[in-house]
Amino acid sequence: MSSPLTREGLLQAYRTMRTIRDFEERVHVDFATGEIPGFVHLYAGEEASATGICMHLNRDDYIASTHRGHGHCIAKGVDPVGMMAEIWGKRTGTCKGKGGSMHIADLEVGMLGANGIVGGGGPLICGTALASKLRGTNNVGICFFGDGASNQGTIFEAMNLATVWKLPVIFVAENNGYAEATSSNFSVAVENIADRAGAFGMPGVIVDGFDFFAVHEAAGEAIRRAREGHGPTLLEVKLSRYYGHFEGDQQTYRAPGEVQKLRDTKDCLMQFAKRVTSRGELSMADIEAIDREVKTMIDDSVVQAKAAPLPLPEDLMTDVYVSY
Amino acid sequence: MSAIFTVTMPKWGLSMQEGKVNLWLKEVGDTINPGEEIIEVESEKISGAVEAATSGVLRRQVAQPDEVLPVGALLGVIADADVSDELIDDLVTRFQAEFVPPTEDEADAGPQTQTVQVGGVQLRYLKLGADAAGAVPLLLIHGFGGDLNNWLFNHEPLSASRAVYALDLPGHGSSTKDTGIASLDALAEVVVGFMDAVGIECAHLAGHSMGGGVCLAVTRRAPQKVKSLSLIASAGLGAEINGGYIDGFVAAASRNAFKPVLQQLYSDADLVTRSMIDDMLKYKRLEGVEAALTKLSAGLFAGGVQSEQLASAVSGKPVLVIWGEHDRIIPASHASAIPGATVKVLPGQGHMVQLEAASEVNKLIESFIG
Amino acid sequence: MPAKSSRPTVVGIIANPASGRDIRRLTSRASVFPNAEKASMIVRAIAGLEAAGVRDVLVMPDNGSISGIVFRALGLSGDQTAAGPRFVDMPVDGSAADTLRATEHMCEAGATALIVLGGDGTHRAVAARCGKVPLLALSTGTNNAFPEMREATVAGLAAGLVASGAVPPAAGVRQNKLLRVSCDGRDDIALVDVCVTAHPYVGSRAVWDCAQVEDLFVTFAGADGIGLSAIAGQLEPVSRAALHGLHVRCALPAQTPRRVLAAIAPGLVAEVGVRDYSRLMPHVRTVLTGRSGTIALDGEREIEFDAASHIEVRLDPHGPLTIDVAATLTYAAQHRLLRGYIGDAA
Amino acid sequence: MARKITYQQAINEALDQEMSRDPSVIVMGEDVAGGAGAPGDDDAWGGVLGVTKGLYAKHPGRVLDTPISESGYVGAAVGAACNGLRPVAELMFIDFMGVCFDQIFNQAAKFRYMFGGKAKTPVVIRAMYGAGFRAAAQHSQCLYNIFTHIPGLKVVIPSNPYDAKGLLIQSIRDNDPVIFLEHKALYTMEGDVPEESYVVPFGEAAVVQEGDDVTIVAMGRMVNYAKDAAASLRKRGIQCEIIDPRTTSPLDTDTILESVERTGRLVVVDESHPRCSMASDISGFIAQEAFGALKAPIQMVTAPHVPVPFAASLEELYIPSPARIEEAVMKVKEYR
Repeated sequence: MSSPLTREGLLQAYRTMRTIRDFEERVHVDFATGEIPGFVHLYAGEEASATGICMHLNRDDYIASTHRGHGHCIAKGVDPVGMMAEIWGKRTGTCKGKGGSMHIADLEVGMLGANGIVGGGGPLICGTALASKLRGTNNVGICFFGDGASNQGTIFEAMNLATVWKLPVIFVAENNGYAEATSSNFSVAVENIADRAGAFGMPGVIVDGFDFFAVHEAAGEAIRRAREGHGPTLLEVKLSRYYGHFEGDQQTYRAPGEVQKLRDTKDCLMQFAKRVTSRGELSMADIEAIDREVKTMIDDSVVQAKAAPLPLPEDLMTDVYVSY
Repeated sequence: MSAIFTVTMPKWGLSMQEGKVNLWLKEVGDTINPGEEIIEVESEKISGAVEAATSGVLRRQVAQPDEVLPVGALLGVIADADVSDELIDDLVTRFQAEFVPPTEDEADAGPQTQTVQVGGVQLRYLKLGADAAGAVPLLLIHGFGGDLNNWLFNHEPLSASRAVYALDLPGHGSSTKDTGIASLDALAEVVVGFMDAVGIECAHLAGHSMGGGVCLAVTRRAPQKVKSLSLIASAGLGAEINGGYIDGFVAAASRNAFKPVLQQLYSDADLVTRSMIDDMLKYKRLEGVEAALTKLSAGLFAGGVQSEQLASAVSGKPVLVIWGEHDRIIPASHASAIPGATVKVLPGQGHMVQLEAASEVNKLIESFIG
Repeated sequence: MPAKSSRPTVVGIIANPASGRDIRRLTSRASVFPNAEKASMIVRAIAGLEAAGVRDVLVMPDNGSISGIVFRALGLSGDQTAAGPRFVDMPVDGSAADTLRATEHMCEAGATALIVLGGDGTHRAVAARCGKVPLLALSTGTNNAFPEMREATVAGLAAGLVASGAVPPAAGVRQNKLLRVSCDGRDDIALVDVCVTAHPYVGSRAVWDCAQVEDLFVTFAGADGIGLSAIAGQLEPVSRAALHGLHVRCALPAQTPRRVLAAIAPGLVAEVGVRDYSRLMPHVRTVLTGRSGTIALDGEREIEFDAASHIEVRLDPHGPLTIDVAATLTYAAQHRLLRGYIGDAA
Repeated sequence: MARKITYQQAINEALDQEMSRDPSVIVMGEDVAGGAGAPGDDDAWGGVLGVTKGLYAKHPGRVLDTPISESGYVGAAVGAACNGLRPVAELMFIDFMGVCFDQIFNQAAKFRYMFGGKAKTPVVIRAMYGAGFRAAAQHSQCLYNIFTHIPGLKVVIPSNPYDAKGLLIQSIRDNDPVIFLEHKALYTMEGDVPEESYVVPFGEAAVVQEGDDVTIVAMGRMVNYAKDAAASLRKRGIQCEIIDPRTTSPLDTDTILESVERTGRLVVVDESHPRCSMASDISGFIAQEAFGALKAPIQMVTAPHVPVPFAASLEELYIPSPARIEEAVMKVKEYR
């Protein structure tokens, strides 16, 4: 069993989850005003998953993300200021304004990219893990994917390959119940995505994605197992997204009050704060200090993003090839 | 007894499979003496003259200018004046009926290059001509960036009465590429090792450009192995060298960059064909070549100045110096650096004088080494 | 065929779709029990029930992963008035609350036996609501102490014989013990073991690291058991019928000369340090305080507590009733309940 | 030292030499060893046609058999390239791009741009292509034009053993994703290949032979057909200049342009279908850039707009032939 989180670890966990939440809430607001271009898919509600998993990773571990990738980016250590500028399509963005919300990547910190193709990341993360394995490092790869991607052939192929090559990969199925507007009750042929693990010769585990501690502990075990050379794991995190598939989605396919009820009763930040303060591990002052600090940082990231220059005409033709 | 002689398309170098007739240098009816140039033929855009091996009268010009013919094809007929036209026509008819151009495989079956290991360095060399009692062999040493094919038009003609070796220096041709060699003496050490390895006790040395410098360095290192020196546009005889050429040669990575560099070598810039450039690029792209050339050029020609002056190394050996008047790589003024040497500066010629004026150079060497 | 009573016999079947998916798949080699197999077990149990004359079978609904297969396998029409098993009409939210609701509903509908498919956790939930209705406890996986691994057809037959009264309770039904836990006002139960751990979080629930185990209370402990109770089973086996349980106080192996090897999870045999152990007598309250950690009930962490918490554990001899399949069918054989001759009336 | 080896041996040698030179180079694909997990030899096949034979033993642990799972292992090669390896993934037949194209064109090709220049994806995808083996419609196509269309990919089509080795070495050392296409019919072709390692740079067309009358641009196997046609035309007094682009992305437009400006006549030979092909692309580019120099309409010699047929009689009709090239050259030569 993983050792208990230190005070520093608890602070970090809360700060990461709060940063993701505030980042997404702010993008939600600014998108509604029409200032942010393109498509954005928000991670609000799912923070405990990215945070609980990525806290076990170091820079040389890779993650492959999804179109709903902001949370994964922040949890893996991508700078939120650069991310905000990227979402605003600015030259100072993480990807110089060439990728946008759906393609934020920072290989320097092991973030292999949000991915606009559902299920695109599975094979890729097998590759980073293969490289780690062949080089003899103990690094792992995390493939985040959703209930929608759980039906994609790429994910099946990746899970099969990961077992065949005994790769240090953790497949994290973030099951938020909806693939776009279609319920996973309809689209996923089994009750639990984790049930598919057996077919690919790996353990399949379900955790409560509203509970940071549950995710953190299960992920810790799966990652330890991978680092020690015991192969892949499928971790199904049951959670929910607070906003629509993309911004502008009115979510009329969801039950009335469904989201509000979750926010009121299961919210991961709320549960976390209650849990740690009631036991005296952190004080309300600790929590509030992080809240203030994060709010300032996010506000500042928006100020910087708005002020930042747009990409220049000459940027159109660069960065296609290393050399051509 | 009268004789009829056929003149056929020569094979110059290993890769020649066909040649183009440029022009006849003798008219039908002209009397021919051995060694006289009869017809000019072009291969790989380098033209050369076919010399008569016999005496007689040129009776037929079978090949016509601009015709492309395979090696061995009938060019013309030389016969004594008293041979009847019928006999000659009969011979031409029979020759043409029976002539089969060599296939590519047969062409390959000609003289083959060999390799030898000298102190961890693999050297490719080509030996033509037979070892003859009393005949001192000749060793041909190419220049910077060259290989044994630089002697394409010299090697075979010079091998009529002696064994003639041409080798690829380290870093060149098909010899080991990156050996770290950066001095003439280090090249000379390999050449001396080569002579020992193939059993050459003593040889006439002929060197072109940097190869001339190598000949001088061999003489300094092992004078007993050197019978004479034929130095063509040789390095080691003065300070100046065209640094722009050297640097351009090392740096060129594309056809367009290479072409103006190579054109400096020739008096006739049209000789620098696309296929020549392609071949040079193929060489330059071999693993280790760039490193080898970079080290060598830095050691020998840094900043457009030759680092070694070796005129004094000849120590009384017979020396022939040949230069092209318009050499743009090493100035012809260096030709007079060795007192007592036989010096021949060929008018109008450039740095690759042994290719562009092959028969003249061959004659000079032949008569010099006897 | 046996027992014609005035009112039709009702039997409930509860199968937990989420059982067999916890972190023990990762930390040990616990099996993944497919829901399709659970559905198949239900169908086979129904065959046994029908053979025993039970015509009214109530099945717990779920999101479809088990019930859908049962539905298709039995060719049900969805018309709840037709003959054949019925799905309980209740809301489904995919949590443990479904099990509690279904149990209550079945008991109110007059079920005289409940067939339960799941692990220790599922049975604990049913036991909290089933009162005196006997359970036929079937294990769906490799990781359970309370329910048995056995063929569902036979289980259905036994459940039907007991439910209809053909086999009297005295012959086929057994009394189980129960552990009652209270912690700062929260009351809960365990069927097999209560484990007090040093681990600070409920987290992913399962207990697999013996180094974190401080106190272990068991209702029974087979020497051949699997799970935390196996620790006790190797110290002093306690039968299900015995009046007492066992309380084991653990220590790190390095801190005590007394150690025991036990199969604490499938594929995981661990060395556990033991400070001491003692018999746990009925109704005696053991109080623990002054520490922080979590309490695991039947192997799953449920309750977090801190140094100020007051924890009480006691053994209750009146736990749930369970049907003893072997004893039931032995009785049936002795009384020729399942024998007949050509020409007998059905 | 140059000696004659086959196209197939040249590819094997390039892989071998690069694997020896750089431990980050790995080879993966279906049956590239051929026998993983089977009771017999671990490297029974060495590739379906034996192209990778012998590498398994020489480079232990770096020649990986994969499941028949193209999205999975091609994507894994791409991911591994992002994490410091230089994988060479063999797709067996280029027709199989259909089951893994996303990993190539949406992932590998776009990483660098989408990620603002921060990614480097040095992956090589090798595959055989081309008709002539009675392999029918799903194992015979020439799909290089589809890859050429995608920014971020480089596309290599060697026509002879020398180029095959040098271009493959360049492909492996290149820092961008490279599609390396090998014509089945060329595997047995022999040619002079230096024993040493060497590179042939991308974007440098080969002028296979020089001529002043007509420019023929041909690629892959068609280069050899163009040579046959040119040899025959030479007897009729027509000197063809044959240009082999060697890479279609990047494409050496300068060499083609320079030649057409001199000859004024262009025939493009392409084994793929005519619409949106290299033939139409090069024709369009020349029409745009050298219209004034053209003395005759450009001729395209391509396969027809039909799938590759199975029956020998039909397949022979399908594949552009030296005779059709000759015809096209005569057409542009005689145009008034």
